[in-house]
Amino acid sequence: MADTILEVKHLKKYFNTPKGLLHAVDDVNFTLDRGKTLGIVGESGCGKSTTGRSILRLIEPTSGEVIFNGENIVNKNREQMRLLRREMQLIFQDPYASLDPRKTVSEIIGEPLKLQKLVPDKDKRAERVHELMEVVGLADRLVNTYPHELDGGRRQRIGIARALAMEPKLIICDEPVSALDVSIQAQILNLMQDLQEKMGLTYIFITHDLSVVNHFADDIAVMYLGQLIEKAPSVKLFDKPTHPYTQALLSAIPVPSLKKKRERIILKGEISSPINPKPGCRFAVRCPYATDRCRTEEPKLVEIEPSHFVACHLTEGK
Amino acid sequence: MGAAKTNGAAHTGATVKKRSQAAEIWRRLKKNRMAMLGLAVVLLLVLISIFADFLFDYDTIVIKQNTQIRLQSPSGEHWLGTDEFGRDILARIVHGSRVSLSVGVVAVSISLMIGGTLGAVAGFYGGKVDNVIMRFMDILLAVPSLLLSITIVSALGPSIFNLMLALAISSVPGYARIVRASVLTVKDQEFVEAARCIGANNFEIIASHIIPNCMAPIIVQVSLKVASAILSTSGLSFLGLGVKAPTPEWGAMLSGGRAYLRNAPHLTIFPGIAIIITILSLNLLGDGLRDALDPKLKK
Amino acid sequence: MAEANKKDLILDINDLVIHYETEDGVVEAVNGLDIQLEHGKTLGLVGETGSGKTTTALSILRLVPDPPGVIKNGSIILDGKDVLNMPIKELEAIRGNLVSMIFQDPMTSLNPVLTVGEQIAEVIALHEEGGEKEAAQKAGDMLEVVGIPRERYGEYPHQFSGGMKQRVVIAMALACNPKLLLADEPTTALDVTIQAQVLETMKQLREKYGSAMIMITHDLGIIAEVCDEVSVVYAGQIVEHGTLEDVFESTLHPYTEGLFGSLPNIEERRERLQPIPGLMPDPTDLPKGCCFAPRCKYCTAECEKARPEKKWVNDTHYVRCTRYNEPDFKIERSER
Amino acid sequence: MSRYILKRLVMLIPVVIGVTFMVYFILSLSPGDTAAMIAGETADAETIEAVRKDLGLDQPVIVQYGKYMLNLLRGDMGQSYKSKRDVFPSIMASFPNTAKLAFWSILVAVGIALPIGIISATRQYSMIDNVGMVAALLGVATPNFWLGLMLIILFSLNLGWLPSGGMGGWKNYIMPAITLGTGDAALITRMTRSSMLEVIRQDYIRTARAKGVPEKKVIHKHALKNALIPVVTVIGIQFGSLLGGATLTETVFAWPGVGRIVVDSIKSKDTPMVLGAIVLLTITFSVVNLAVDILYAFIDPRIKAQYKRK
Repeated sequence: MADTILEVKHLKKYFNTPKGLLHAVDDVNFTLDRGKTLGIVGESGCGKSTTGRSILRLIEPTSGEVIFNGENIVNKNREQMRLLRREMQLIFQDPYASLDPRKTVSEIIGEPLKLQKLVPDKDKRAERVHELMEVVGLADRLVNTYPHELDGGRRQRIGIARALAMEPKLIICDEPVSALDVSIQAQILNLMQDLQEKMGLTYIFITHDLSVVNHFADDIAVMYLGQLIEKAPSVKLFDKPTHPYTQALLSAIPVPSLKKKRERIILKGEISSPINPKPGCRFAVRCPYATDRCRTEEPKLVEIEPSHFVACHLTEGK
Repeated sequence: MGAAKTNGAAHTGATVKKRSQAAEIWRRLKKNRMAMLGLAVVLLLVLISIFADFLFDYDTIVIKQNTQIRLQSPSGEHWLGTDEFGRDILARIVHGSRVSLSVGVVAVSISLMIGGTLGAVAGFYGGKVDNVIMRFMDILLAVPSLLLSITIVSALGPSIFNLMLALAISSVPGYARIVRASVLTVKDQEFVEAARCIGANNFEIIASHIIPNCMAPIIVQVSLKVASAILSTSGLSFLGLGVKAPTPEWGAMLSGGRAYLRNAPHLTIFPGIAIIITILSLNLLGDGLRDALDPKLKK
Repeated sequence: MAEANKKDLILDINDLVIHYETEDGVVEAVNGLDIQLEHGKTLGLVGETGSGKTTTALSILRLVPDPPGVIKNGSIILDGKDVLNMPIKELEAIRGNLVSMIFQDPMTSLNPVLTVGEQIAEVIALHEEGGEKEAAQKAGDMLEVVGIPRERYGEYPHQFSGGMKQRVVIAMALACNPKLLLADEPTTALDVTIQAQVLETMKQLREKYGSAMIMITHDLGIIAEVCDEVSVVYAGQIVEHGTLEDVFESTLHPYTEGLFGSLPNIEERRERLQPIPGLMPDPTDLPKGCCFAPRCKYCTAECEKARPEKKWVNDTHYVRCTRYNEPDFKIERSER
Repeated sequence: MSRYILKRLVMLIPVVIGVTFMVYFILSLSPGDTAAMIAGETADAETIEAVRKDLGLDQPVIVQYGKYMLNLLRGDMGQSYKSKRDVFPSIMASFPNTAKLAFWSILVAVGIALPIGIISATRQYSMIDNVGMVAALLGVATPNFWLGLMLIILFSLNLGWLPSGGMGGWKNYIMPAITLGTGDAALITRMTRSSMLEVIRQDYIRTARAKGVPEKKVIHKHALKNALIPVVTVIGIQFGSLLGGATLTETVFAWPGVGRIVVDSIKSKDTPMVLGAIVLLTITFSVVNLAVDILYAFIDPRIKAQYKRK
């Protein structure tokens, strides 16, 4: 039996909006093994970020269970949550907005140590900040700079150092490289990979960029309008995408190569938002293969072969 | 381009020195000549009001009546002339700066404290708390602010303290709105979520992230609001609702001079110029601060 | 096509130099950039943030914000006309007509208080004969061409999604049948499936209208899909230029190779990426020699002395790299 | 849209209740004996008591307030302590004077401010911009009652061209309207300029230029409408506070408006008059603000859409 670090059961998050009830995350289930990386992929508004934040309880989930190290954390009180924060951290998408512009690099990286009273001694804290900066590849001389004096790549390194400060077990990465230029993107991805190997971290990697997640993740979960529609080991998902949306998503990625041209599937229509969703498959309106059944009955996530889950009526029978 | 430019400092040499935001703002403010002029005049006014007693003795010059030299035009002896009771106008203007500046500063401090707290609470907690506070502010805002001040002063009786209180109360809703708005923008920033994620509680978040980041727009407002409080003070005194005679106050001096507009217009002209210079310099400083604090204007 | 017959060129830019003169120093945004583009062809300009791609495109319309932007040197010949020395009236006559531009962010590039129909009709009324009515009629046609029902003519931009807005912008850009289309990261702000739709629409329309295009992007995948030629831009200069085959199959410049190495490959899961070390140079303080030298693993003392010249390796392919003066020089290339 | 307007009008009710309560409470704090003042200096204690009872001043404040509100619901604002006349018609008699002055003042203000603000923004750092901005700064810094006095010194006392106060022919309007108008003009100029500068930096202005729209049209068609949105608010607020009593200027020019009624009544402790005036001014002020919000919707389709949804 594998060593499970996180299990998410029936996670739901609904928001009240002027237009109706927004089903941002609608019954999401998955498990994640220690030391592995799960990629959550989807387009804007699919609920991937909300899922990540609900797991960390930065957003209170409407219902469902988040079982971390065997304990359901949804009912933990404030003080217990504060301690749990040491175990699970978040790396943000926007390295500009996620760092307080009025704090120096050392203040930002040292803040968790100070708040959680892990290293109350000032000199020791400075030492630890120094270590962390070295780990993420920030030059020591930048210790007193402010974020606005640094470029995006370095800022993202600060964010990573802050997340690592308390030596967490699980890190949720919300589009950590999508705001960066390609050459810097690669530097950060390599860094994150090294850290995982060194520290035995478990990642949830949230992204819209399938090529990044393929490079990085062991398993990939694809989300569409608040629901998980396909989940499989990366290799399998790329070799044999099964859900029509996954197929379209994969085929839509422009490939930087002249030899390997793939057939494009161009989807009709727009991504809507899951406000008061009607019964039936949420992808049915855009799906080229949709049947009457798809429009009326919601497909369930089923295991079509070992560890490959799909929520689609068309594949159910196979 | 912007990002690449700013990291120039970080590229080179040894440990980058800690250059606080305040120092950066001061550096930009220094480049703005008009703002520096405003700052210089404001500082000068502050010095004058502190050392007013060394310049003109209060009992023997400022309030002592001498009807033999009443309504004299400006001369070598009385640079700005004398008023209807033979008092030196320059001396009264110098001492009047005390009233204006202290009323301005105290009124703004009181309303900033009350309005700022209400606005911060409303903005941070939102929901019902926000609703109750802001509806109450709407009621205060529905009365034109000068009318409200007039009502309060007249009810409490004219005195410097009541004047301060009246001005403070009538500008509370303005501060509540400004502070609430800036708290709301800061609150939704990702770095606040990041702080929550490392286990910070509400108090820690407000103290170490929200307040420092709200300061900039508030500082600008304060410099501009001190100016408008001074203007309102003179307006209320002009209506006879400010300080009591014989305390020198610019608006009251103006009002006193009204009867002598034809023959001794200097009674009215000079206090007015004093008001203009004060307001102008505070506004120049406020504008300069706003530009220095606004990263968008930086090319 | 190095010195091809200039009559065939829709766009001929030579030795363009653009600086932004700011209080904090002179930003050298574009430093001696050349573009020669034939009618109906598509050129990809690829490079990272701050490499001067957008500034170059804006200069073709003479829209570089001034101050602080100053065009210091060079010439821009658009369809035989000298853009930089043109009277403003003539310039206004060709903008949106002979040449038009699609901007990166569809959210902000439409006027929020005018209906989308009005905004398309405006460009038609400005440049074509016929009255308001005819312009409105044609604007409706254009909406349908980009896949938006005509009924939405009277709606405001805030009623459209990002992808739809970008379609409106495309309709506006193509309304007067321009000979040259400048597309500045037209799909960067869009979701993948919407990006695919928009790229497809652009492709079809370009085939229909036969416009030449400059596609500005940081995404080599998009280049591979839509372009005939590629110019790789680094620090305001083209470091490598050629046909798609030249640049993708026989990459010469270490920076171009670095870009490819930085990309996660969708077909093969590799263990590690090969990023380019270091950062873009500070554009207010560019190195005296090759701008890429500080990040380049092939850098020699020679590289730091002077900016490298163009070196043509065949009729269509050139590189700016000092090391190619050595006859046997080759870079390591990864498999792709 | 009409539902929204109705909703806003209904929302006025609690505001009016709140305002009257607040003002009633503040005025009840005043030192001195109202009854004694009304009864006159020579009145004996018994007469004063009788007056007190007659006016209901012997009851707790909250009861007095309740009675006042009940009467207000019937449209009765009580009688002036001083003139003994009904409050509502007395105030309504001078309201048109305030309104006329407010109208001409805002016209002066907008007439000066918009052109200067727009030119300043489009030719930033030019001669016109510099002069305009210095003038605007001076305008903001000048107390309008002082400016009024200076105009009187110059045009009435020295040149004798214009009457120094009171209402009469069109000549009487000139100085008060300029006094009030220039102060507001300064504010609106600054607002117009900064709003315009902000809009000119926007991406859609660049789009318009890239379409080949001539520069003049870029400013007038694309930039102005967007830039005016915040300016309209400022104009509305200024107009509202002009209607809310240009107390100081009315005093300077002996203008028989509502602002002066407030000042005079406060000095004579004529509570029903003060209350009545403030209630009416508050309603006017709020209605003007509502009108501004609606005007907004006509300029900005995004806001119109929000109203429709509500």
